Amino acid sequence: EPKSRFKVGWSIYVGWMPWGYAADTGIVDRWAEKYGIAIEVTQFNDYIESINQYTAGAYDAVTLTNMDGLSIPAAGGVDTTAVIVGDFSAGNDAVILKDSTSLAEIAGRNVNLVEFSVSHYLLARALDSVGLSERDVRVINTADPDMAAAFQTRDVTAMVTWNPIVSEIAAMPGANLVFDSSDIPGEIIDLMVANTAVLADNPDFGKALAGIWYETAALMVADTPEGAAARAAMGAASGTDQAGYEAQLAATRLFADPAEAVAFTLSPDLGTTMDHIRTFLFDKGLLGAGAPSADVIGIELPGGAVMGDPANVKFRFDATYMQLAADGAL
Amino acid sequence: MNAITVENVWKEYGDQIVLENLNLSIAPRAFVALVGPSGCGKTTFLRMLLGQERPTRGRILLDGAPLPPEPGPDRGVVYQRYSVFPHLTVLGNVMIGTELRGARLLGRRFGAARRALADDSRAMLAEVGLAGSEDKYPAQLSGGMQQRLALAQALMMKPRVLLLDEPFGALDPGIRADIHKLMKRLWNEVPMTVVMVTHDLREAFTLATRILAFERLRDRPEERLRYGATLSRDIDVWPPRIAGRTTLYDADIPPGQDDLTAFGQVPGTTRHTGAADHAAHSPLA
Amino acid sequence: MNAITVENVWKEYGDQIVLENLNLSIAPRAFVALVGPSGCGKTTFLRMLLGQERPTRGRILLDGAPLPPEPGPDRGVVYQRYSVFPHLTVLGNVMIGTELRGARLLGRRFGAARRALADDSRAMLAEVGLAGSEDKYPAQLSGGMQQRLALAQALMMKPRVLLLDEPFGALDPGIRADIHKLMKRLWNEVPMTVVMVTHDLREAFTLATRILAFERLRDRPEERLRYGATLSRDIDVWPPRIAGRTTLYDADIPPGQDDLTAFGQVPGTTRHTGAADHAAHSPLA
Amino acid sequence: MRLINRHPGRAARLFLGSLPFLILVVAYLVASAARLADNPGDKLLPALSSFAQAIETMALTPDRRTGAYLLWSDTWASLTRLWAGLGIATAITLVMGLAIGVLPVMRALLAPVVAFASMVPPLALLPILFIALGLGETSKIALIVIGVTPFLIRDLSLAAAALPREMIVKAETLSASTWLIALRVVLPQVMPRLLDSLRLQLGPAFLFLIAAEAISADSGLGYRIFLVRRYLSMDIIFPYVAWITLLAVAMDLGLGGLRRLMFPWWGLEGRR
Amino acid sequence: MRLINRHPGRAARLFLGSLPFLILVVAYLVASAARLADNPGDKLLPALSSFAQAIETMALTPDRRTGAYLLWSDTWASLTRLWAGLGIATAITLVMGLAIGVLPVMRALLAPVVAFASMVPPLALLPILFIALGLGETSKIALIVIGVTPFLIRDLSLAAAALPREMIVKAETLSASTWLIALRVVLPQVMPRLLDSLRLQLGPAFLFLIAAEAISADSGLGYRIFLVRRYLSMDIIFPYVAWITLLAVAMDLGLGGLRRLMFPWWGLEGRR
Ligand SMILES: Nc1ncnc2c1ncn2[C@@H]1O[C@H](COP(=O)(O)OP(=O)(O)OP(=O)(O)O)[C@@H](O)[C@H]1O
Ligand SMILES: Nc1ncnc2c1ncn2[C@@H]1O[C@H](COP(=O)(O)OP(=O)(O)OP(=O)(O)O)[C@@H](O)[C@H]1O
Ligand SMILES: [Mg+2]
Ligand SMILES: [Mg+2]
Repeated sequence: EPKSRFKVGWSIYVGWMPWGYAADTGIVDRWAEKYGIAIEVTQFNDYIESINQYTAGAYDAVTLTNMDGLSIPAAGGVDTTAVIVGDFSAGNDAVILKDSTSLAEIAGRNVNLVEFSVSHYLLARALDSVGLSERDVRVINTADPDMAAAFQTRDVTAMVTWNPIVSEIAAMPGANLVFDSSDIPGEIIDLMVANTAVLADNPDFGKALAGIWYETAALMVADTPEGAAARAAMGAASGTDQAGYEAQLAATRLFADPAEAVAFTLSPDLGTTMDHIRTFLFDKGLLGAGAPSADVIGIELPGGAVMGDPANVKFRFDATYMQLAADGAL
Repeated sequence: MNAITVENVWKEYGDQIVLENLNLSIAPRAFVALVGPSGCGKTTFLRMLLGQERPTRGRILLDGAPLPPEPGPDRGVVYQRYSVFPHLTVLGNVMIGTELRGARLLGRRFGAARRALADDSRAMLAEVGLAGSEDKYPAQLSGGMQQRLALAQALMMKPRVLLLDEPFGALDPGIRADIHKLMKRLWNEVPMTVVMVTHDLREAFTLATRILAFERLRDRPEERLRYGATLSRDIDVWPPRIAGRTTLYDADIPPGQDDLTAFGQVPGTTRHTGAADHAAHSPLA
Repeated sequence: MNAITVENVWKEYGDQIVLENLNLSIAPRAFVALVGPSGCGKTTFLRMLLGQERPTRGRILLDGAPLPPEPGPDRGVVYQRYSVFPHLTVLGNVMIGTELRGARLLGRRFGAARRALADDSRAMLAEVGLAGSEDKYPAQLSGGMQQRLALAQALMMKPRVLLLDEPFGALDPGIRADIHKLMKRLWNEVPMTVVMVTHDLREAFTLATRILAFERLRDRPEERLRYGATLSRDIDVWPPRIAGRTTLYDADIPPGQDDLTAFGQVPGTTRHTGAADHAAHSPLA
Repeated sequence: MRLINRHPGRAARLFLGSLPFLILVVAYLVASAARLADNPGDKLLPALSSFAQAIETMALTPDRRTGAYLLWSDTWASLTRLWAGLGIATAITLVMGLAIGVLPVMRALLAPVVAFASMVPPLALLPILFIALGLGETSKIALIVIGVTPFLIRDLSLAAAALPREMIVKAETLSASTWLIALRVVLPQVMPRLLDSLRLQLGPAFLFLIAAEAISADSGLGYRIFLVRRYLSMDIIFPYVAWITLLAVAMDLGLGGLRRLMFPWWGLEGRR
Repeated sequence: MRLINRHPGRAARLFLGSLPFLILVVAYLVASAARLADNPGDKLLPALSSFAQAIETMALTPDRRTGAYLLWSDTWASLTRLWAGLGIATAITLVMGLAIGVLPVMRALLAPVVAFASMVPPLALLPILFIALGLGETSKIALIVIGVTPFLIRDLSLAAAALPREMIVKAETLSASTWLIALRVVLPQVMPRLLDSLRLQLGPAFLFLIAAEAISADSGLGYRIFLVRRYLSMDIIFPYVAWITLLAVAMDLGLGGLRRLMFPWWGLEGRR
């Protein structure tokens, strides 16, 4: 049903910092006002909790990755639409080995990572690339805030994680990045998703989100004092400084230009990526306990093509709002 | 009013029979001294009169009606120990009864009412020889002082039935004589029935109108569990003492003195009613 | 051996002076009865003899040497309360002293040694009239039974100095007479000095060789803080009683009886040494 | 009759005791039904049938990956950690708590640092713990020990110091040495209190266990809860939480029974 | 003289009490120097100078983003949550703990569910809490309340039930109603114990506060620690942890002083 108050959750991660900045500096309010709605933005420190709250219906939109969007809200029955494709990881996620520079030597080791996260997916892709499978390693679930410390213990010899932890660990003696997300470009995508039903009833909400994002993104990539100030603020908000934040941005392929985002979303590669991901998730049993095949959940790609069960479409990519931004029609 | 009747009362703790087949009745305004060997069940009997414990068998009547199953302001008590509140000062301990009775909401008095009560309480404390210790806490008192405080606390309430468990055991003869006088005066003035456990027969004869002795008739160690104590003697003090009336008899309390060598003959002689005399007792008033 | 000398001892609690300028000496193997009004500082004095409290001023000597600053097995004690261990049975409470003394590592005896000790302990319990209650816990005993247990516990250790704080206060005359006999026997057999607080002068004269009276010479309420009690009388019992020797005098302890009316004349008369007689006392043995 | 003297009978107690639980269950069912009516796919408050199915999967079906019955292998992994942690904590407490409670010198030396330690949020210092002890079982057990020991020590030493001074003096006159006082007078009298405070620490112990398992593990009740938390699988989380609570309540009752069995004198003294 | 009777003097106590802290500091400095010698970029055990700098940044320099002095704004945010939580917990405890301790009927009704609640690991049920209460201050305060109240209640009701039966009977003979017994006999005698158990719960209260702030917050001590944890910024974490500990210790001492001031009779009775 149409409504006028919306709740958006975001969590602290390099590609999502603009949401916090936009909320702090009034960009959010400005766009909300323009469409006659109110948007409440909540910062989460805990990524999973933000998704849980969205899945449980407490939030209308949330930031997450394409894989988590499929495995958590979509597999949980919440029809979810990707409104904005913000960026993809180009080095922010990495496989790190201690005292070894060859990925193949990961065989037989314990690998510390957040189980069933994009790190797990990255590991699967990495193992694939050297002809190994997950059976050749032992996965130890490890909480992300403790990764940096964990890496310093003797027990840990292989780890998969994301930024800013990756750069912290990379600076430690003996750490070698042997595989990272730039080796599988475009597969780990950071999104702003919204509940499909809410979005369908309230297109203004989608427009406002797009407006907020592209105004902020333009500001942050600008090579101006304002841009620098914005990056410094986002750095501070994520617990580091401007330099630290810019280093993380460097490993991120940010779509500040809506046209690029539209192009990326419309490209057939997205279908291939989503197929990889749903196969991985199905292998891990994450598409539901009784799922007969990777096809149980339908994924609607831009243009209406559906991958999987068309009667059970729960995850959708929709370029409409990015297109509006690209057209300057917001 | 205030008549207590005990009918066929037995009390057991687990396997042990403590009291066996008690039958007695206590007249209103009697002053009963309860004597008997240590461990025979005197405290247990008081606890039952108080309503804190229930007889295993039999029943206790107060003025013909079954004893209320819980303690109440009609029956006051001074325990062998644990008798005062550690968190109140001496003065507070004496005041609390009246405060609780008068202020049902907060249990406190304020302003003039409080000052009047404090004055009364100070007077009572002076009577039991605790003047000057009003602001101490019980833990700072000596054993005998705690005992007197407990007594003052109970006396302030002027209960219909007052149960005293060795209330003067830790007092020196001087103070004890003073308090005997106080007890007598109160017993004469206030319509109350007193049941007092004591080991001091002199004291029993000085104060009481009647003396009850409990005894375990079979007391070999191997019998102690299976046989309880029962009423073995029931003696009316002679000449009869009647509440509210001063008798010649009462004049001969020795003056508060501490001459170490003076021991007068015990006042009062006895009319023996026999060891097996469990028959109901003729009231005295 | 066992001589106690008290020199210029003062004791204050905060602002309150409790004991004032005590000077006295107690001969070895004396049996001293300490009397005095409630709250005058008798317990405080015992605590100082025990080493549990220190004098504010002055000093206490044991056999000429300063009193060890902590309690030890040479001095036994029976308190007015808190005297037994709640976590041990009656038998365990009596055994523990010997166990602690003999087994320095575990504080427990096993096997035959334990059985022998248990037999001794049972005998002691029987002497204080607690046969049959060996397996109860203190909380299941009556007041008088707890008191007797504490006494049995202390007597098992046969200390050189035994400090008793109103040890027979909660006992009936029958048991009390039995225990008096026991006390006398032990005092005669074991080389010990006894200091006993009591409010019962009869008892004092029955047992003691000497009677000390503490008194607050200025006792108006407003003076109570500023003036303490001091030694007001010091009386040797006559005929002199000498430890280890039975005298004709000792033969006249009344037999354990509970005839409610029998009160014999108190044995022993006194030789008054005067209220100000603080001079060192001639030893009796 | 005053309310304070009204003792409900056995049946009434049972009824009263289960009433709040019934209310909770009914409240859950109502809330769950409401949410499910709104969105049949709701995962926050699953229907009872989902629980049954999840329990069946976790407890009665061997895992596809490892072949183990997950609930049981998780329980076993967690309980061994928990018991090891509580055992070590108890041992340390007995030594340090008694020392602090009995010996003034040890009290001066250790009481401040123990009070301080009980205030340090242990989860914030995990990195140091990892570096010192590694990521294996040791550090999980250590976290439990670090989390509960300061409380146990403070509680025990408070209880020891609260024994009446007369009791200690009495033991001294019975020729006890400091060691024997600790062993035969203080220890047995504070043991019931130790068992009671161990009972109170069961909740926190499970909390630290779960936190430790959330950080790095490949089995355990806490591991499973945090793993499935990603998917808001409340159908698994609820049964696991209920199971943990049941385990803790069972241990609580067990320790309570142990106390009554071992220390029959406790509770005789005037307590109701 | 037995060790149990050796009471160190004031100066000795001060010295002994600070000894363990000194040892800890020295151990830290040695370990830190060793690690920094190995790897000058090591972040796990920073040198004292790094702490000084971090403290300077956090406490004395206004934040560029918000203009606030972070340490102080974090402290304020956390303390208000903590105090609100503890205040509510205390209020609930007074009512429920007294009711359970004094009234057999309430004990039958509530004791089982409270014992049960004290065993539920609250962190596992966070999603429900957040859905029910939102992500604002309410849910953070609620987590503290949920975390500490069951313990406070259990402790208080144990203390109330442990009062000698004679004391209650005595009050009844002094004409007290159930209400007045609770108000004037039980309450004042358990208050010191409540203050003591509140002191023991300061540590857990901070723990729950930090956990709540780690989920969703934009200021607070726990938030900051969580934020910089992924950078292994021990130079900030250590001072923050030390600061939290100091705050807790100060509150601990404050509550202890309050107890002595308000309840002078407590501790007179035979305690050492
Ligand atoms: N809670 C209890 N459990 C078991 N036995 C008990 C309990 N309370 C009292 N008894 C037993 O009941 C008997 C009577 O005890 P009670 O306290 O009534 O004696 P008493 O006559 O008051 O003795 P005293 O003069 O020594 O105070 C004693 O043998 C005692 O061991
Ligand atoms: N801890 C304390 N703090 C303050 N005053 C105390 C303390 N202990 C005892 N007193 C005071 O010291 C005085 C003597 O007490 P003590 O217990 O020695 O008396 P006592 O002679 O044994 O009396 P009783 O015969 O009643 O047992 C009393 O006035 C008492 O109030
Ligand atoms: Mg009795
Ligand atoms: Mg005394």
